[in-house]
Order: sequence, then structure tokens, then C-alpha cells
Amino acid sequence: MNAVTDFLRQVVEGLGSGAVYASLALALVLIHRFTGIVNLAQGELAMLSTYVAWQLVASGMPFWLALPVTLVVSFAGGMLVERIVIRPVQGAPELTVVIVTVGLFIFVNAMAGLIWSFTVKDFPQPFPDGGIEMAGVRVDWSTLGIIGVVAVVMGLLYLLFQHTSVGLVMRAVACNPSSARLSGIRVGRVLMLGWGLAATVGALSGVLVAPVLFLEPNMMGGVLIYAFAAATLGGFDSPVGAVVGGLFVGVAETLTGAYVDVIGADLKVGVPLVIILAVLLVRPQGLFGRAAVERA
Amino acid sequence: MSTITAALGSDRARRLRAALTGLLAAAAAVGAPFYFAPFQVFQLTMVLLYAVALAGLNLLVGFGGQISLGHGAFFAAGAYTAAVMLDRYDTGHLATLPVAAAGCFVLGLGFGVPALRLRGLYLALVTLSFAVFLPPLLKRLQSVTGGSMGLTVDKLEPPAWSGLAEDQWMYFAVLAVTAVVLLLARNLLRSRVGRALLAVRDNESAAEVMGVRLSLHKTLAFAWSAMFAGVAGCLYTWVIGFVSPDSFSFVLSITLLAGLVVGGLASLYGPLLGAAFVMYVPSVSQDVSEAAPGVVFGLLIIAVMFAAPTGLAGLPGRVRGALARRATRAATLDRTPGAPSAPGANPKSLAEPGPAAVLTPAEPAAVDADPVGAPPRTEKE
Amino acid sequence: MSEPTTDRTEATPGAEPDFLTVRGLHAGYGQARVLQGLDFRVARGEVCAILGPNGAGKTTTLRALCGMVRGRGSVTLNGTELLGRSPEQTARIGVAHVPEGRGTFNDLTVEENLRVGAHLRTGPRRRGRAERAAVAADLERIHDYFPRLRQRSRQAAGSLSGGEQQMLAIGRALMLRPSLLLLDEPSLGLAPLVTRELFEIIRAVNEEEGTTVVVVEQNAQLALGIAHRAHVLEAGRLVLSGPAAQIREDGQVAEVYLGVSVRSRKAG
Amino acid sequence: MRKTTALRAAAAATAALLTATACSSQRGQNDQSTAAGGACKGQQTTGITDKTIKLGGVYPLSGPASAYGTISKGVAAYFKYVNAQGGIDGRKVEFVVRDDGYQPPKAVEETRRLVEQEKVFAVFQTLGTPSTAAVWDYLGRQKVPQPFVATGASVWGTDDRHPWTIGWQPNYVAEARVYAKYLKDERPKAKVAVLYQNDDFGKDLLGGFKKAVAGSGVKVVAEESYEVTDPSVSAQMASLSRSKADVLLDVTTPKFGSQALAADAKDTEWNPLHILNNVASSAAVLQPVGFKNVQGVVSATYFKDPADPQWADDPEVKTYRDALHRYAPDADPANQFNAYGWAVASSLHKALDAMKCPTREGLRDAVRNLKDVKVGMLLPGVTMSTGPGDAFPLETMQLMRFKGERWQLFGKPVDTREEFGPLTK
Repeated sequence: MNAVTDFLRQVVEGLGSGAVYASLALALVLIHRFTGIVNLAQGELAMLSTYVAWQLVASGMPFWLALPVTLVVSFAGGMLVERIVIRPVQGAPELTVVIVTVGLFIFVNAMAGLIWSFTVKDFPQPFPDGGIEMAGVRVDWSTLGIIGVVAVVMGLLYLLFQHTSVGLVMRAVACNPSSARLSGIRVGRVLMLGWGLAATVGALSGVLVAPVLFLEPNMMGGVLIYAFAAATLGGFDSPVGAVVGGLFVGVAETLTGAYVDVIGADLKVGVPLVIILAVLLVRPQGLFGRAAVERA
Repeated sequence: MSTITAALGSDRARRLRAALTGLLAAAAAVGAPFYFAPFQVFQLTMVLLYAVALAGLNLLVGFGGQISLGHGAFFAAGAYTAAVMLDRYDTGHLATLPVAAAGCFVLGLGFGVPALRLRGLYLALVTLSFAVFLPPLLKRLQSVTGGSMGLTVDKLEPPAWSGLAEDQWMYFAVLAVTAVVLLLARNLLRSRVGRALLAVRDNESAAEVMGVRLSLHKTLAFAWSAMFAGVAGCLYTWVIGFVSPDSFSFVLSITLLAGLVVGGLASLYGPLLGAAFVMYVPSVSQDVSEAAPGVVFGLLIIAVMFAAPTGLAGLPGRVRGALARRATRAATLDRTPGAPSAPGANPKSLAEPGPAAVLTPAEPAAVDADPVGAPPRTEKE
Repeated sequence: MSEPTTDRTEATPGAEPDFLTVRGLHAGYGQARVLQGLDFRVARGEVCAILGPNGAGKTTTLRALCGMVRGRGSVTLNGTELLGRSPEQTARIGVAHVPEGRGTFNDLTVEENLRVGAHLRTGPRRRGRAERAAVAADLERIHDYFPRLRQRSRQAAGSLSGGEQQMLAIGRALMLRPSLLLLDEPSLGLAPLVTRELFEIIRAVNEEEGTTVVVVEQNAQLALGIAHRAHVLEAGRLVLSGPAAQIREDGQVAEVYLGVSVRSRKAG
Repeated sequence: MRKTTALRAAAAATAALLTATACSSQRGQNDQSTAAGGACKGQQTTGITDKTIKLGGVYPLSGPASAYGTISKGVAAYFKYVNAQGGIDGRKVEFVVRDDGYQPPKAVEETRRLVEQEKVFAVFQTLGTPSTAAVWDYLGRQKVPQPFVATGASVWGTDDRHPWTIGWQPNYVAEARVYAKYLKDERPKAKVAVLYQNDDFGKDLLGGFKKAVAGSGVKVVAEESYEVTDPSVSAQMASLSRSKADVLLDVTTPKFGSQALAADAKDTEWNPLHILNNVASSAAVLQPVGFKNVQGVVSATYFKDPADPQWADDPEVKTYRDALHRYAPDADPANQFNAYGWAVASSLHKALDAMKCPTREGLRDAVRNLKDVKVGMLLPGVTMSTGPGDAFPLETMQLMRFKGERWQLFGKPVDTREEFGPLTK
């Protein structure tokens, strides 16, 4: 195998992990955009959704039926979480809400362990085994599948926000909730909708990555940090930014881990962070974030 | 005149009461190690040292308005500084404290500079990255840090003359450092630096206009804050006598932040309450549910935040406020005497221009506040 | 100084004198009591100005009317109690509030801002062709009032000038087809020329649409220029009420309660 | 203002103190009880009477390592089973479990609680190298036995300053030696790629392996580490695959083991002999990958995997399944960690039986003087032996290869003491 092929292979590997990060980063960005908070429990909610899907499949439901059921359940679950856990601290200092999500993180993680134990579960792979050869590099269907689904989700979100009245209302709430209220928008419902959507995207993320990472309660813990990095790189407000950020982080991390011996696999986690720091120092709002708009 | 005397009198009484309570608390703090079992003294020692770290984090988050998810890393840096000095150079415990403090102060300065450009979430991520990156780095520097096996060092031993048991001696050492650090934090906040910090937190551009040297103060806030965390780490090494990279994962950083928020941001004694929370509540959770302590612990965090959104330190104030509001509602017509600004002339008017409290100063602040039920917003910069 | 000074007091369209009725209104923030019991009425189709010094409670009055702050007492709009309702509910009843500082959606384009205003009519359950056409017609109407918004239709609201943002905010409020329009300091931070243009438009809206308007203003002279009636507020109480023209003419009263703005008028 | 703050601080401090008091009203420590007479005179009898024996364990029931917490259920089930049979030498066992969340400072706190408040006879198991290392000085000074810690680091056996602490499972170096011997015998020219967890476990095993193959034709040509906080090891596997090594030594914990096996199965261009370390060798790890994908994987073991059908009729495994069903109904009998707990608890039972004096000193000496002790849950041929200069109870493992739907043991149990000599620092 020559050097170029080898390099490409590492890039593909990086894109594969990057797509995993991107999928969760999308969910993080969604919530942040609508409520201005970072949901540290996002990964755990995704894990919980994945267990729901697993339970459905394990009880005999075909995967392609279990998936939509899971997405619907997750949507409802996300709305419920907003109503029950987040609404009571609405208006409290922002950090209070963040710490509530920390509590939720610990709770959901422990709950999943209690119900399903910490034994690794196998999760059905929705994509076919094997892959295709491109320029001497084999790309797995699962990698392509994750990237594809993430791209489609990103596109759907774009359509939703830019070309539907619901999306318009959601953006209005994200931009100025108090004015939205004065326009007769039921902000509470819109926030619930935002959480529901984020939970759905998160569920999709969990279902996509579970065959690769193997399902257990801590599955999303590691992903969350990278997703957080991806979202930050992308600007925390932009779905496109989240996806580009995720892929970038995945590739940067894999390449440096593989080619820079001083760094190696143990320290590669530092690489995307240095890049992010550099990017942020030049563009404090991230790659795709909007520059500050002065509120009049 | 008589009211003034009465006020003075009540003021004096209050001071007296406060001084008494303070004395009592000091006595309790000093007497505790003789009353409690060694194991409980050890727990109290841990509470105190976590309180030091939380007080440091409070300077940054509570008073400086910058979020750090990486204070566990400064804590680790302080702990490792002490451990390496004890292990390799056999310096004695006391020498490790200034070195750990100074080292973390400088480290904090280094972080404070890029932190100037970053806000909110972005700063949170960069600090979190540091916390994630440190354990593998410590493992890599095996020759110095002992790698993943960590370092076992001597704990703080009581000198023979003291006649104290090990736990008692450690408790007093940590208590002394904690007292100094908390006083330092308090004075820092009351100094020009502190007022500048508060001004910056509350309104950055206004503070800048006022001539506050923003960059200097923000960087210094980071440095002080890191120093406190480093001191706490150093104390940790004294008390536990063992450091390993996996003791300082990013979970520690998040625990610290959670402890601070639960205890109460921007409160001087919130860190103590927060430290007690992170120290005692996990064991309480296990007593409630052996099968899944995490379920209980998570619920308790959420419950505290529901009951006291501004932290445990704010709880008494909230309760008082609620009671006061109820009282106010009961006596609506009771008015505070205020300076009537209306002229004596009573022009033809349909409504009566009665004397009323001058509410002018209250309104602008209230107007700035989000209306009831508005969702919290982050800065969108 | 030319100003829109037709005396409108006589022109009060007083078919329904009790369109908006405020009785014993108390309101405040937390422990700070701002409004100490207001009583006034606004007739349908009337422009009512609320005047007074800083901190008198003008803004709080508007906020209590639309539900942004909780109040006690009674506020009825056409017989419907407004107190105890949230802003989104009062908006649904027909109260459109243009808050101080305009409250435009800065990340959205001008047209999107206006469409958010029409959201109540294009919500999920009402998406018929007729509705869409009605919204398009409304957009056209708003654009006629504010031709500058038409030109800037695709621009982000955040990039508009202060005056344009104020126009946009009023435009968005009108998209609700409100029966009661609440304007909070529309002249704040605007150049005098722009302010005059704006007040002309408000008058036009009131005359052509028949929308009842309650306007809070620091600039008493301007407000009195378009108002039918005026109330002067001080320290949370009404100290003066009456037809706008009468209040405008009473120089002493104006000077005492309304301060600088009147003096400047005299000087001008 | 200043004074009110002081007041509040005082109130807070008082509240904290009161909380502490409320947490426990027990006071007074170090009132160690000692045996009255005979040869055991002066030895500590804290936590043990003629009727009872109190043991305590510290496990991660919460936090990132909670997967191992279930070991405590296996242990507890064993003691309940034994109690129902009349106890250990007539003594009923009380087993107190505390949670340290895999954090060393918590481990110190909980261990001290067990010793000072619960007054346990011995701290039977602390889990994980960091937690164990954080408390062994303390337990040594308190003269409390810390038998059979749940970590395979070699340091528990090579250190001579901690007589009160001893390991149990074959240490990671011993396990590495088993694989080294196998490769030296079967593939003397093997090029080995290593995937390892970047902590004491991975490094101990990797270091032991390198030492054991030194001077032979077996060479380590590539090594990649991962952190427990990493989401996956796929990038590491891609790097290793570039080495084109003949053998992959897979030193991972269960989840990462599944990931590595799956990555290996997916990679059609690289088909090394996959050696999977014991920690990740449970059938529960292999099953999610798909049995067809893990054929021919080699590992080594020392106790009976309850998920393995070949032990279905084994009397001890049957007893284990019944007992677990009865005493820990929420625990999964197929989980090898529960079986591990059962095995280590029954090993302690043997050690307690062998005590010359029913004292802490008696237990300390007993675990260091075991002679070919057989334990039902251990593989046939694997016995516990310790003695002067040998503080490793188990140093024998047997190789196994995955075939069909189960592991098949092959060769004789490898006693690494015989093959490589005693392990020293």
C-alpha cells in the first residue's frame, strides 16, 4: 500500500469518527440555538433513546419499524424533559440550568445501568456489511451511511428553519423570546419543540453510532466531549458548522494520531483542541457562528 | 433622633450577635477535631480543601462571569507539584504550598490571556479540553509523574510537640490554609480588583468606559482562581498522600463546577456549602439506593437546583423574600415615607397626586430584567 | 417649528367610550411597587398618550396591559379581562405591544419579521390559500405605510437604522391586526426628522385602520400632537388627565409635570 | 454587610458541622479489641466473633467504571449462600459494600468509613489500581488485611512494604507471559501489534509481554494506546493495520474489546491472529460482535465463564447460578464479573478456613501461606499458592481458542512460575 492510499485511508477513518461527533453536535447546536443553554445530558438522552430502540428490536420488532417508533418516543421524551426538568429553572441563572443537565446526565446514566446493566449490547447495523473501493481505499457502507444520514438531517433542518412557518417561529424565539411572546407565540411550546427535535436528532445519532461503538450506558460519554468540540469549532449556532466541525475534528485527530509520533494515540485528543483554540483566537464566534449583532 | 439611637443600638446589637456567632463558629471549627471521630475529621478536612478550590472557581465564575470547566486540571497541577516535590526532592510539606500556588498562578496567567478573547461556551470548551488533555499528558511524563500508577507520598505528619493525632494535625493545617485563602478571597473582592471584576461582569462596556483595565483584571482573575485550585490540590496531596492521573479526570472539573453552583455563585460562603454537598451527598445517595447511587445523586442535584436556583447559599434569602412578599401583600397600603417631589400646587387633575415612594432607581434595573418566564439567554456573541 | 397640531380632542371617535378600561391598577417588580392604583379609560379608535418623568411607571403601565408584568386591579378590553394573562394570550386577544428598544428579531430579515407578526394567522391550523393571500395583502399595506421596509425586505433586521427598526417593530405589531396598539417610547434614540415621520405614520395608521393606540412618550409635545387624550403619570399615580389639546395648552401644568420637553417647545 | 457575611459564614460552618454529626453519631476509635489468650494472644479481633465476621468492600457502583460494580453482587451472593449453609466455620458473614465511583479520594473516605465506623474485620476487595494504591498505606498502618484486591497489577505481589495487601487474579504480567510462551512455541517469528489501554492495566501487560519475549524471535512492531474516555478505538485499529503484523495482542476492557474485534473482523486486508486478554474475553463481549466474526481468537483464562456452555453442568457453576438467582435476582448470572465475584469470595472462604488464629493477623498470614488450594469456580488445574517470596495467589492460566459458539481450552494450564520464574520488581 503506498503512502497516498494509506493517507486516504486515515482520512476516511477520520471522517468516520467525525460523522459520529457531528451527529451529536447537531443535537447540541439545536438546543443551544433555541434555548441558549448547553445540554450536557444530550449524549445520555441519545443513549437512552438507543436503548429504547434496542429493547424494541430485542422484543422482536423489525429494525425499520423500531427506528421511527424510537424517534417518535424520543421526540416526546425530549419535550417531556423540557417541561419537567428544564421549565422549572427557566429564568434562573444560565449555569443553574447547565448544572441541572449535569444532574440529568448522572441520573440517566445510572438509570440505564440499572435497567439494562453495563454489559455491552449488540445493536443491529442498519447499513450493509462491507463497503466500496475508491482509489484503492475501502470505505465502509456504515461510514458512508452515517455521513449520508447526517447530511440529510442537516438539510432537513435547514429546510425546516428557512422555509416553514414553524421554523420561522422557532428562529424568532431563538432570536428574541420576549418579542416572540408579544407576537402571540407560545414560547414554552416552541422550547418544548426544540428539545423534542434535539432529542430526535440525538436518538438518530445514537442509533447510527451504536453498531460501531457498541451499546452500553457510557457509550456517548466520550462522544460528547468531541461533539462539544465540533459544535464550538462550528460556532455553536450553525447546523452546518456542527457537521463541518465534527468532520474536521475527526480527521485532524486521526491524522495527527497516526502520523505525528510525538503526539501518538494518547495525546491526539489535544490536537483538535489546539486547532480550535487557534481558530477561536482569530474568530471568537467559531467558523460558522454569526458575528455579534448589537442589540439596539 | 431617637430612631437614630435605636438604629445605632440595633446595629450594635447586630454586630455583637454577629461577632458572637463568628466566635462560636471559630470555636466549633477549632473544637471539631477533638469532638469528632478521626474518620469524620478527615471528611471535614476534605470539605475544607474542596471549599478552597470552589472559592477559587467562584472568583472566576461567580464574580468574574467566566465559565471554567477545567479547574480540575489546576487542582491536578497543584496536587502533582506537591507530590513530585515530595517524591523526588523530599522537600517537606510546607515548601510545596508556595510552589504549587505560584506555579498554578503562572499557569492561570497563561490561560487568562487567550481567555480574554473567548466568552461563555467557548472558554468553557477550551478549559474543558485542558482538563481532558491533562491525564494522558501526566501518563506520558512517566519519569516524573510516575505514569498511570501515580505517586504515593508521605502524608502530613504531626510533630511530636503538638500531641495531636494525624487527622487532627492535618485538619488544623488545612483549616489554617482555608481560613487564609477565604479571607484572601474576601479581601480580593472588596479591593479595587474585586470591584473592577464585578463591574466587568455586570456590564463590560460600561466598565471599560469607566476606565477599568479590563484585560488586566480578567487575566488576573483567572490567575488567582487557578492559584486557589492549585492550593487545594496541594492540600489534597498532603491529606490523601496519593496522586494518579485518573484521579483528576474531567469529571472532577464538572463536579467542582456543580458544587459551586449548588453551593451558590458569587457568595462568600457558598463554596463551603458546595464542598459539603459534593463530599457528603454521594454517600447519602448510596445509603438511599445501593443499586444505583447515581440515580439518587442526579435527582438530588436537580432537586436542589429547583428549590434553590441561586444555590444553597441563596436559599435563606429566597425564603425570606417569599415571606416578605407575603407580608407585603397582606399590608398593601402600608407606605414608606418618601420625599414628595410634587409641588405644593395642586392643579386641576382628575387623579390625586399623593405622596409616594420614589421608585426611580428601582425601575431601570427591573426594566432590564427579562420578563417573568422568559427563557435564560446566553450572550450570542 | 411646524408640528402636527390639529386639535383632535373634538374628533374623538367615542362610539364606545369604554373600549379599554383600567381600574385600580397596581403593578411592580418583585418588592418594588411601581404602579399605585391607576384608573383611566380609552375609547375605541382613540390615541391616548401617557406622559410623565422617568420612572413614573409609564412603561410598567404598558407592560401590565399586555401581560409582561403581573398587575392587580382590573383591565378590560372590550369587556375581556386582560390581567392574569400572559403576553402571548393578550396578543391573541388583539393587544400588540411594541416594546421599548423595539424588540425586532435582528437575525431575521425584514420580511421574516413581518411574517412572524402574522404568525397567529398562519399557524399550523390555518394555512388556507385565503389566509396566505390576506397576509400578502397585509404585507403590502405595511409596505405602503413604511416604504423603506419594502426596499429593505431581504435585509437582516439587525442591519437597519434605529428609525427603520422602529418602523419594522410597528409594522410587525400591525401584522397582528390588533385592536389595541401599545407603543413604548417610539422616539427613543431617533433623530427629530425621523421621529416626526414616524408619528405621522402612527397618526395615519390610527385614522385609516381605526386602531386604538396607547403611546408612552418622553417627548410630550410630539405625543400630544397626535393624541386625543393624555394622562400624566408621576410616581405610579395619575396626576393629570384630560383632552390632549387642553393639556398641551396648559403651559404651567406642562412645565411642572412634563419638564424639559415643554420648555423646549416654548423656546422653539 | 461585613458582619452579616461573617454571620452567614458562621452559620454555614455550623451547619456543615451539624451535618457531619448527623451523618454519624458514632465516636471514639482505635479501641481495637484483641484476642484474650493462647497462641493468638494480643492479636486483633476487631470485626470477628465466634458467631460473626464483618467484611467490607469498596467498588465503583457509580461513575465511569460502574460496569465492575456488579462484582460486589457476586461476592454478596456467595456470602449469603454460605450464611444459609451455616456460615464460615460457624460465623455468619456480614458484607458491607461502599461506592467510591472509581475515585481515589472517595476510596480513601469509604475505606476509612469501613475500618473506623463499620469496624470491619478486613477490607475484602478494593477495585481498581488507583483506588487500591490510594488506601494500601492506610490499611497497612492500621494493620487491617486487604486481601484479594480486584486488580491485576503486579505491584501488589512485588512490593514488600505492604504485608497486609495481596492480589488474587493472575497479574497482568503473568497473563502476558502466557501469551508470550504461546507465541514463542507456536509462532517463533511473529511480528506483534499491540492495542492497549493507557493505564496501569495496559502498561503492565504490555511491559510484561515485551520482557517475556525479549531475546526471542517474537517482536512487537506496533503499539497503539487508547484512553478509557475515548469513544472508540477504530483509529488505533486503522493505524495498527498498517503494520501488517501477524499477531494482534488486544489489551482492552470489555467495550473496547468488542470494538477492536469488530474492527478486526471488518478489515479484510489484515487478518492477524487475534489474542484477546482475559478481562475482555467473556462470551458477553464476543457475542455482540457476532460469533462468526471471532472464530480463532485466542485468550487465556483461570476461572469458569458462566456464559460458556461447556460449564453448564459443572456443579459449582450450577450452585453459582442457583445462588445468584436466589440472592441477587437482578444480577445476570452470565456476566463474568458476577462469576469473578463468586470465585474470589469462595477463595476468601478457603483462606478464612485456613486461619490459624481468628484474627486479622491470622488472615494476613493465611493468605500468604496457601498451598495448592482448590476453588470450585477456578479451572481444573488452577490452584492458589503463596508462600515466602511469592505473594501471587494465582499464576496459572490456560489458553483457549474460540470455536463455533464457545471457547475451547487447549494445551495444559501454564504455570508461569515454572516457566518464567518468580516475578520481582
